[in-house]
Amino acid sequence: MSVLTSRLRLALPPNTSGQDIALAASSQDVPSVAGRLLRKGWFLEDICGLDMAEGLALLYHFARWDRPTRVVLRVLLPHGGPECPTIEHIYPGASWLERETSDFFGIAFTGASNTTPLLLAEKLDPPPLSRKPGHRMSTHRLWPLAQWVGGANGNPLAEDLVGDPGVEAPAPKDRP
Amino acid sequence: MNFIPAANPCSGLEGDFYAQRFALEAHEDSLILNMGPQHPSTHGVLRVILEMDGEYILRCEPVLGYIHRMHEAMGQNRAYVQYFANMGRVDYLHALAWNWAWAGAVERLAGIEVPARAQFIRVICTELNRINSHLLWWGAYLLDLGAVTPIMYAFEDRERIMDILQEPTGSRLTYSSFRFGGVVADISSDFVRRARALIARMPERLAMYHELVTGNAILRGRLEDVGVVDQAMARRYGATGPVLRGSGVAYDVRRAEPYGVYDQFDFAIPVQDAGDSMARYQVRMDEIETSLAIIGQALDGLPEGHFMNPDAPRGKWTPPVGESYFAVEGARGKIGIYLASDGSDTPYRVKLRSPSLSNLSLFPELAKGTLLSDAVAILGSLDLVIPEIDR
Amino acid sequence: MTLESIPDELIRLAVALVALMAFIAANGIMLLYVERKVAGHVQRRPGPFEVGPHGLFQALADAGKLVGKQLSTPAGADPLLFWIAPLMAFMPVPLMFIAVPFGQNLWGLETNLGIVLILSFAGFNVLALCLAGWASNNKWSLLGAARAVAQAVAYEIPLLLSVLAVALMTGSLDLRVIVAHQGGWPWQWNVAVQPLAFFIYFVCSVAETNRAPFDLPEAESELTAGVHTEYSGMGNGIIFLAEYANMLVVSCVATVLFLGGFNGPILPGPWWFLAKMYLLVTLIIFMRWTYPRVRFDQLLNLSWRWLTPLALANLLLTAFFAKLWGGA
Amino acid sequence: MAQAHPVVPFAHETLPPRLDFELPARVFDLCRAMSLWPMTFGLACCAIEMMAVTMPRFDLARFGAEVFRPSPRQSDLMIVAGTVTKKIAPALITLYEQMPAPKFVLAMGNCAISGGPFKHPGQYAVVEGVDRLVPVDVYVPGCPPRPEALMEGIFRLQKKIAGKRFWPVPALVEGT
Repeated sequence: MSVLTSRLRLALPPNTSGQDIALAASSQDVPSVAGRLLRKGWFLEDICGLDMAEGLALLYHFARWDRPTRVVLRVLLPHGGPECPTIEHIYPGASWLERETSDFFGIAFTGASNTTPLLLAEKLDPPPLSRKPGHRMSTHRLWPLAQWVGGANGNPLAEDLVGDPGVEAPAPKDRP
Repeated sequence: MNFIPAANPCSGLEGDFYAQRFALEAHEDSLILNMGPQHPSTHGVLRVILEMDGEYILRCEPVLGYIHRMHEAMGQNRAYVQYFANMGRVDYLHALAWNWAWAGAVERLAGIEVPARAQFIRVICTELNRINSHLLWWGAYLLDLGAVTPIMYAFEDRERIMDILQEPTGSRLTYSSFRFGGVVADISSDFVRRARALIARMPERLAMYHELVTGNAILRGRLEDVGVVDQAMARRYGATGPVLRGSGVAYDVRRAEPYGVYDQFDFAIPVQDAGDSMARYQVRMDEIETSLAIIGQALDGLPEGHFMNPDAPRGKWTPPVGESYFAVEGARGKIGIYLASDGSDTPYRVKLRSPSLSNLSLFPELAKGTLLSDAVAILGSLDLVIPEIDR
Repeated sequence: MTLESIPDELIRLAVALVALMAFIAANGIMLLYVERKVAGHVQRRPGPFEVGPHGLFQALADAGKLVGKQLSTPAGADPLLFWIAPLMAFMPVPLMFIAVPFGQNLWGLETNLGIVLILSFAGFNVLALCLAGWASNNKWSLLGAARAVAQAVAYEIPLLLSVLAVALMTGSLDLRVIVAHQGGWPWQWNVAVQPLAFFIYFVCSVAETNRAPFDLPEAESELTAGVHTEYSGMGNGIIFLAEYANMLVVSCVATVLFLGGFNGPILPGPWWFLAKMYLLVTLIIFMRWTYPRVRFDQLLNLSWRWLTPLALANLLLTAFFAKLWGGA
Repeated sequence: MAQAHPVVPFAHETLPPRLDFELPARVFDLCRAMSLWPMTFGLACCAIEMMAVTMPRFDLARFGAEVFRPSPRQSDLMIVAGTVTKKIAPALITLYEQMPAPKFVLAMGNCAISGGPFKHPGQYAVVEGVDRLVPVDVYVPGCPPRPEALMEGIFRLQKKIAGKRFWPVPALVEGT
């Protein structure tokens, strides 16, 4: 798990964004980060796709019941054949959010039990929310403060998130 | 005009694409039933495919998207202020909460100040709208349970509230009356008088509702211990709003993450511990009282001043580059809007977090093993607005 | 062959049947209006109002429209059974009425087994619903039919037991004898002696006629329209008519068995009979617009766990006291 | 309709009536006009106003049109109350086909008339007007139309069926 922690990068978005902390992870770490957040009592608010110049960004927003904080987990996927492991075995509510993102951005969620279109009648090509290559924004513009700090850097929330190694996330259940 | 992927003729299974996929996993001798998209108790065009063993539900799968109206796609090609019109139509029952979420997201991004009077007007109107939404839910839920009359009573009060809300919003249902930095119109003394009259009248009405309906033995038999949501389940599915509060978690965005001027009011968050449909029923009924209390305090403390920030942007306008997330408490739960701006006059990305979607995702697990009638009771108790789910 | 050679009984029967058909049809139309009007007033609105004075012609317009609608047989349905079902729901109804004494000497058929006749013909209703549900080739209809059968079986037993209590007390199955056994004033009615039997009978009869809160076979919010989902035009109209007619029958029987039939002071008998009958009908209509629907298992539990044992106990007590005092 | 709609899946073949008597036909038309049973088919926002019209303040029951039937087989009038998406379109056509003749369609609200606010270049989900799917008898504009407007729409339909308007025309009140 400490390996995972070293792979995670943290950023502190500005106060105006409504997000307290941003975690950047590679797509294969998403289930383990999500599993850790669930054990720490976070719930998944939504999954938001974002078509950026560098790739398709996935934003997982997590919030808590007991205090007003919001964590965003940012994953950047390549434009060609975007794939991300599913977290529906951790947060079953994520299943629909993933299917919806898959509808809108054409992201494939590997290991998902159901990959039929959720909101659309059929898969559209190009996906409806993807942008034309010339109209995409750079991640450096949207997240200029993304001077990634590797560790917690004294931030109590970050300490809480990355400090405790926790237990490895449960493996996806075998499906019939 | 065949929009649905054609059924595979070789599979020998009935129905369209979704039903066939569902039927592949069906048990022998079970009945595959399509509830919806046109069904009286799916409140619009939700479709649920059920696998039934007699009256018992073995498995079910909601099929969404029958009223997908491209709100997020439209977010990318509307001017910022134009998007208020969409906000009135995402959740038409609590449109003002969505208005507020959108206004809040943009105000947070661009750092627009909202005058105190405007904040109070927002609170009053949103809470009136919330009462309206809960009243409609109450009536429609009982309609699902076979009691036809309560909805008529609920609409009597709804019409009164709509009359009051028409003045500051100019609309009966699909309000889009908030603007960045304020609201479109001030409220008059007449509005205040009528709102006070409503507050004075509603407790009496609520007492009547409870007397007529809540204590009814048949109703209690239908709702108690039906569709129990525990806290771990609520967390895994991201349930919010009355569904979560019915499971004993006092999580209300108005208190947990105060926005606007909600931190100035003294109100109780209704919580029930049972987690069943009756608990959710009770929470919503109690929330009407909470909203009345908030409106009363807001009317008492209504400050003088502008109803609109004079420096607020109007028309086509470009906010700074950046992102913001704004959450408000809607009648159905936590509404969240994620906004990313690239500095042009249209948003780069708008993501709408719909509480109904998360709450409905509980349904397949809740409905498993229940009777068909229970499934209707559970579906109703989640208080769904289908266009909000499909967006 | 002269007119005199036809037996009087047969003429009486034919006249009675024709009159009863007219009575039922008129009542069906009127009850449709009354139901919507009662619903309106329960719900604080006028109800049908503009079509004719106070909306009096509303039900006529509905009937005219239903007659003029296209009749469609769904694909895959059994056309014969599909169209026999509504007729089977309606046809037994006039036969049930012929044994009912509406007044002194006002009945269609003299029989000393009147109550048996009514109850046996009442069984046709459930058969009709079952056929309708099965023949429609619609899953919702099928579920409705299954509910109808289970419900009818469950509620027929306490209903029969409660009727039997009255029959034991009176010592006759002849409706006229049962009426004659009672007096004109409420304390002389059977309901005063057998309140429990009356209560059980009334609950069961509401369930037997599939009226709310026991309207599970057509539970609108669950099964769309249940057994008659696929019926259009007059097919639906006849099922409606049969429902109202059944409501009338159970109210008639309740009046005869428990409310003194046509006995009453001052006014002539038939008026009293109709007044009592319509009172019960209005009560049933009122219940529909007041209560939520019960769940299916609760419905069956109510019958098997409560009504049937209670009815049995009531019957035993009645038998005991009847033996003690030598019966009627 | 100014716009030409190329796709009309219902080419109605109208056969001459086998028996045609003036008086019974008029009586039947009158009955039909006075007993329009709508189908419970709410799609979106307009459905709430469709409900409101049967409620105590407006009470459509006064005109005999409050009997909302859940089954298309028993309904005479389909009030298309809300946005028709491409996904619901096949179901809508099926429902229309299941209604027994004579049947009427009322397009309630701008979405059902033309796609309303959701009609924009590049839209991928909405059918731009229900009259592309089924023949429409009366259009009631508004977003959503007020209940009074829906009632007026039903009166117009009654006029269309029976050839005569039965109820007084409301006077326009100045300054409101």
